[in-house]
Amino acid sequence: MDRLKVTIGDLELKNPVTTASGTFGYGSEYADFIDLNRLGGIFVKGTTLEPREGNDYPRMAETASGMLNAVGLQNKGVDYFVTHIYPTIKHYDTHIIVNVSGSTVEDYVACAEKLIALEKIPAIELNISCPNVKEGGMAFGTSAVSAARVTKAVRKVYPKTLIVKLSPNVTDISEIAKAVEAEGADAVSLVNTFLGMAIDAESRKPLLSTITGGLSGPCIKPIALRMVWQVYHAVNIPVIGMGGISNWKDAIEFILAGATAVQIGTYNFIDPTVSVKVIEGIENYLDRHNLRSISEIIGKLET
Amino acid sequence: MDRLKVTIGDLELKNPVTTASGTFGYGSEYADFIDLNRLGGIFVKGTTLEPREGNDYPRMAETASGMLNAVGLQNKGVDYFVTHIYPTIKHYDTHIIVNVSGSTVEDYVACAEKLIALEKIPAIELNISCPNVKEGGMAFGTSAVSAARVTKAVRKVYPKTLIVKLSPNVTDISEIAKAVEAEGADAVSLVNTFLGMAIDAESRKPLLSTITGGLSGPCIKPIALRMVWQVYHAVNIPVIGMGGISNWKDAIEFILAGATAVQIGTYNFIDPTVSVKVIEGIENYLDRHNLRSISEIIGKLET
Amino acid sequence: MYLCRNHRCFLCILEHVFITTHIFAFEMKKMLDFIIRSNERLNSRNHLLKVSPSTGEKLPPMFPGQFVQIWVDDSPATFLRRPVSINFIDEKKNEMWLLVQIIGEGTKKICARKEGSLLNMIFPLGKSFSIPPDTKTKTLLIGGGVGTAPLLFLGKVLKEKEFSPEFLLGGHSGKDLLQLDNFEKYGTVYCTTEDGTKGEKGLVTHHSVLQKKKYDFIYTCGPQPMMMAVARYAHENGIHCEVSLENLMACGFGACLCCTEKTTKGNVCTCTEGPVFNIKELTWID
Amino acid sequence: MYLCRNHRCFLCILEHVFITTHIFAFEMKKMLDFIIRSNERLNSRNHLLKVSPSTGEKLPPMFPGQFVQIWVDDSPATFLRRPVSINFIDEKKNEMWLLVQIIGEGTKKICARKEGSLLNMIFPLGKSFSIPPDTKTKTLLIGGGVGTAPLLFLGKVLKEKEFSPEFLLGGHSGKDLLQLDNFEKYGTVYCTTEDGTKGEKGLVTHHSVLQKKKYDFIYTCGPQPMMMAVARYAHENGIHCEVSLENLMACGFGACLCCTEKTTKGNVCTCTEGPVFNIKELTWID
Ligand SMILES: Cc1cc2nc3c(=O)[nH]c(=O)nc-3n(C[C@H](O)[C@H](O)[C@H](O)COP(=O)(O)OP(=O)(O)OC[C@H]3O[C@@H](n4cnc5c(N)ncnc54)[C@H](O)[C@@H]3O)c2cc1C
Ligand SMILES: Cc1cc2nc3c(=O)[nH]c(=O)nc-3n(C[C@H](O)[C@H](O)[C@H](O)COP(=O)(O)OP(=O)(O)OC[C@H]3O[C@@H](n4cnc5c(N)ncnc54)[C@H](O)[C@@H]3O)c2cc1C
Ligand SMILES: Cc1cc2nc3c(=O)[nH]c(=O)nc-3n(C[C@H](O)[C@H](O)[C@H](O)COP(=O)(O)O)c2cc1C
Ligand SMILES: Cc1cc2nc3c(=O)[nH]c(=O)nc-3n(C[C@H](O)[C@H](O)[C@H](O)COP(=O)(O)O)c2cc1C
Ligand code: FES
Ligand code: FES
Repeated sequence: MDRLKVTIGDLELKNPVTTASGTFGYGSEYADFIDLNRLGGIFVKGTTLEPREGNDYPRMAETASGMLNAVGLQNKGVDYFVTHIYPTIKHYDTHIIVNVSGSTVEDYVACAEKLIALEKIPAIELNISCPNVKEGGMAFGTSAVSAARVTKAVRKVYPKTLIVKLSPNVTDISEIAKAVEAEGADAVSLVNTFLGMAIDAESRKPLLSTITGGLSGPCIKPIALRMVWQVYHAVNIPVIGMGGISNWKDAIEFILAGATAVQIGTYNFIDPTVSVKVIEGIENYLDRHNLRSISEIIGKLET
Repeated sequence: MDRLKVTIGDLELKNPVTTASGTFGYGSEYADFIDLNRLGGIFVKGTTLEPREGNDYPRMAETASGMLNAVGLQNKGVDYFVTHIYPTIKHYDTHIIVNVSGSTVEDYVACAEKLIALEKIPAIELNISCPNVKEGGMAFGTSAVSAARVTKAVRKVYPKTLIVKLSPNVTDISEIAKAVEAEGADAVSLVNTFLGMAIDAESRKPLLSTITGGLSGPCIKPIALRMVWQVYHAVNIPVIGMGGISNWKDAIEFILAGATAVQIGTYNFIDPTVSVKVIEGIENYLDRHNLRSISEIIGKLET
Repeated sequence: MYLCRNHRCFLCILEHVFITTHIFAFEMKKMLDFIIRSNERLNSRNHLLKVSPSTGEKLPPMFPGQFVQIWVDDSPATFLRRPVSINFIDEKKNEMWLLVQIIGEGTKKICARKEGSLLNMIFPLGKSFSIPPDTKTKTLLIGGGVGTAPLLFLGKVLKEKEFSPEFLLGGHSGKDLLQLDNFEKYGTVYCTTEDGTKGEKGLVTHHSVLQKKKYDFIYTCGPQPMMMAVARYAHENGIHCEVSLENLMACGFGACLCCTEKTTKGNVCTCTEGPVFNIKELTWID
Repeated sequence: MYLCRNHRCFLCILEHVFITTHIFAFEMKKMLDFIIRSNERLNSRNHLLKVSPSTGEKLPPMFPGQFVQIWVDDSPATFLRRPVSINFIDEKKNEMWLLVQIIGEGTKKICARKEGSLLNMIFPLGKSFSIPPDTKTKTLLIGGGVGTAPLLFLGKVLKEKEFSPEFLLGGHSGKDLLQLDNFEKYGTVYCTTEDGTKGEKGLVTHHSVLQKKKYDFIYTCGPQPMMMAVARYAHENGIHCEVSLENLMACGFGACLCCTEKTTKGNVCTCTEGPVFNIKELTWID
């Protein structure tokens, strides 16, 4: 099984298949469907310093091969996570990575600090790319300067593996990736959702309470794949790729484009067993292609 | 029929339904399927100063609810257009708008100048957003400065309606729209294709000869719609909306978001009669909603 | 005092019925292919599908108000699964019934499926209606349109548990009232139609039985305005009332947080905390 | 000198056959629903579909080498239409035959369609094989795998025009050789199989008939390496050779410029200038 092992910063994942923040709850939602311990890692729900009620209903609209969401980081806050949720999930034999969000740099820092002591949380993912909150969120991820600023501040206090999650809603994602790399990020993950919108022609109203929301699912895969490929060639830290992965082929494509690991998001809603199928598909691919290790093909797109 | 009439600069379209450049040839490709004279307008193929052979095969990859193309502006050049193609299409009872592309500002200007004299070409669309050419193209459309520069130069020589076609591969499309408005563009059209990529997992090779290509089709609609809505609120010139339109509902959504007219692109490949169906669907919508004119709902999203 | 809403809760089974907050012992959720045993067109917009696990395995315990998530894998226009209530469980035949109304592409495709074809479903999802502890409790099940779907199953269970449920079913016209024969097996059925073609003319909340009789428990499912009117009636008359919501869902099992409803406890997921809610938990009535 | 490739060209019809560049009088392209009259599984990967216009209208004139674009409207994985050659036209029954090999989602869905269901198609598309002016011209039709599809129709037309076409069909194994009975109606059939289970063992280009006989015209369709080998053989032996390409297509009617092939005239669209090309137009052989 070692041939699936990959390394992100100080973090060793037993395989490159993880699940994306906000689409996999705290893992337990999927425990009926799969053995969570088979996953390379679980990126849990977006967590903020203070509890958040999230946005008003409706928060979801189906689109062609995808969906828009406007959840808006509903969560009970980092303290609740530490005291109530962490104890119930810390026994998983997989890495749990907390996705951290905030409205100010101080929020990110304070939230990150509270997670340091949690033994079974080896890494955090800074979400500087949430399109569904009014302040902060995506605003940090759409400029190299502010992305660098929040990375720098968190890096100062957070000694474990620091992953920064990039927004695709930018002209040049490599530039942002380089900026967070320069400030000490151990890895970048991409992409978060694309800012999108849906309208009901009959009522002439937006379908989301927030008018715009985040687009995810297979529809975004071609753009996400391109961005992973660009970022892979721009930075020296590992890239975690995601955006529309729905089967092992997609995962291999991201890995060929340069992803050391992948996250599966929206497709878990359609097939809650998809993550395990992807792991099995990758194993099978290695067999068929006589590869000793997945690392042999990371970034090995033949151009 | 007047209730479908819309105005773009000096241009009066009999209805807001037009076809997108590069997806509708010179119109004649569709003459067997529909009465071209019913269209509000036809945006013909991307035209350049010099003939271009385009990119190598393969130029196309199917994606979830969309496709990537890497045609690369294959065309016989503006002179050939003027002497050979124009005479065969000038009798259409619809507006023909030429999509102009170039590698340098001078190219755009020279190409535009050659089109001024053509009586039945009342407008050009400056394509500053083609992701499939090495120099120029999208590079012009991803910075407000260069977008303004090319608009200004063409505006100086081109007296008829000047439409600038924006790239969606940017952080802030409103900023670009405002920049070209300031330089005298009569309208903006958006969006061009998104830069994307597709890989064949088995061969480990890109599916396009150019590695990356332009993503179009229903998959991009939610993002395109959001951009049209943003640009509508940022500028005072008309907005021509497109991106994934496949039926009348989509067209109404773009119009509610702020589009004065729409372009239908990729979906013509699937259903070559879609444009006429959209016109009929819009008429029917006006009837059902007791609207006297389409202009009553342009930008009238109820938020 | 009544049994907790998860009929499988071992604490309730041990009759610790006075414990109101306790760990529920849920049946595992599954993803499984079902085979369509029959697909009957009830009227122009509604189909009744009877399905059973293609593996032949026995259906797990399921409870009225719970739902399934159906994968519509033969349509380019449906990306997400479609939630549909469990209409009935036929234990003997090991069949689940689904009553589906054609609304858009997804339900159209589901209804077009032929006998013998497969339907991939995630189930059982959500919390069920609660069963009163005392079988003398007077229960009324009010349904509108396809909202009657979960009430048939609920009527059956109530009857089996020796309640005497009554039904009040509304529709636009007589032909919209579905499965009346089935409902009649479990209790008296009152009807209203807007055009007066069957039962009393008007809306369910105007039916005379609501003036004449006094109920202790009302369960309702149907269009939102109808449920709100029922909730108001129940509230005004101090009747325990449970409604089944149809919020838009992406996952159906608590992972996406898209299906939230504002409650007295804040935003909660309809798919895991509902779809059945006591109206007291909702913010419908101030 | 031979007839222009568009058999409907009025100039050719007027027998101005020496005019080589002139306006072709094309049959109109149409988008139409066809009804599947039958769907026969020929082997594990190939189906033969016989379809006719659901409107009952008469099929327009169509020519061998032309193709249709099929809308796969029941799959989330197929956005674009799928190009398929016209395998045969049965004028009497007003039926078109399509020989489809299961490759991916699109062809799988097409082959899964039941008798009586509809298939939306755009047709007829592309240019056909050319017919030599002299019926004494010795023609050989070389097909590999499902590439034999357009050759059956071509064989029929040649035979009707009083040629004596011969066929050389190759496959991996005997069961991959499709429609042999049909081919035999129109001329001698030679076979090769890689495993030797039928005809000569080996590849089509190694068949002994190519040594023994001399042909004037070779038409070929099949896997690219096979066609290239055939083209090389024809070129070396000075034989007129036409190949039918299967470039990836988005539209199929000249609008997208995605299906280009490099030719002596530069990049041209396979869907409008092909799919049939004279090998002299291609850049395959230097
Ligand atoms: C818990 C639950 C149980 C349900 N039980 C049943 C059942 O037993 N039988 C049944 O026929 N239906 C039931 N529904 C509703 C059913 O899920 C929807 O009708 C279906 O998802 C519509 O899908 P579609 O593709 O046909 O229509 P779409 O094309 O998705 O939608 C068509 C139109 O209907 C609107 N719409 C779709 N779904 C809903 C919804 N849930 N609420 C409000 N508007 C909506 C859309 O916004 C759109 O305007 C239930 C829903 C939920 C949440
Ligand atoms: C003019 C023309 C005529 C054709 N005639 C026939 C015919 O008569 N019968 C028949 O069975 N097929 C024919 N084909 C091929 C057929 O169109 C493809 O097999 C089909 O489009 C594959 O679709 P799919 O969804 O099943 O596979 P996909 O899922 O689209 O593809 C599966 C794999 O096959 C590859 N692939 C798909 N299409 C092609 C292609 N055209 N060339 C090379 N690789 C491809 C893809 O890249 C992918 O790797 C013809 C193609 C053309 C262009
Ligand atoms: C319902 C939903 C909620 C999400 N919440 C978060 C979140 O809290 N934090 C975050 O960084 N990303 C969040 N995302 C983004 C995903 O983690 C992922 O980046 C994105 O969906 C693209 O991957 P996919 O196409 O596989 O879903 C959310 C996505 C969805 C669909
Ligand atoms: C095959 C193809 C070729 C295109 N060529 C051009 C072009 O020459 N000039 C241009 O401005 N846009 C071109 N486009 C972009 C379209 O005009 C349109 O902006 C885009 O496809 C989005 O709309 P759609 O989703 O409706 O296709 C092309 C698109 C496709 C698919
Ligand atoms: S539908 Fe996903 S949480 Fe309820
Ligand atoms: S397939 Fe579109 S031009 Fe040939």
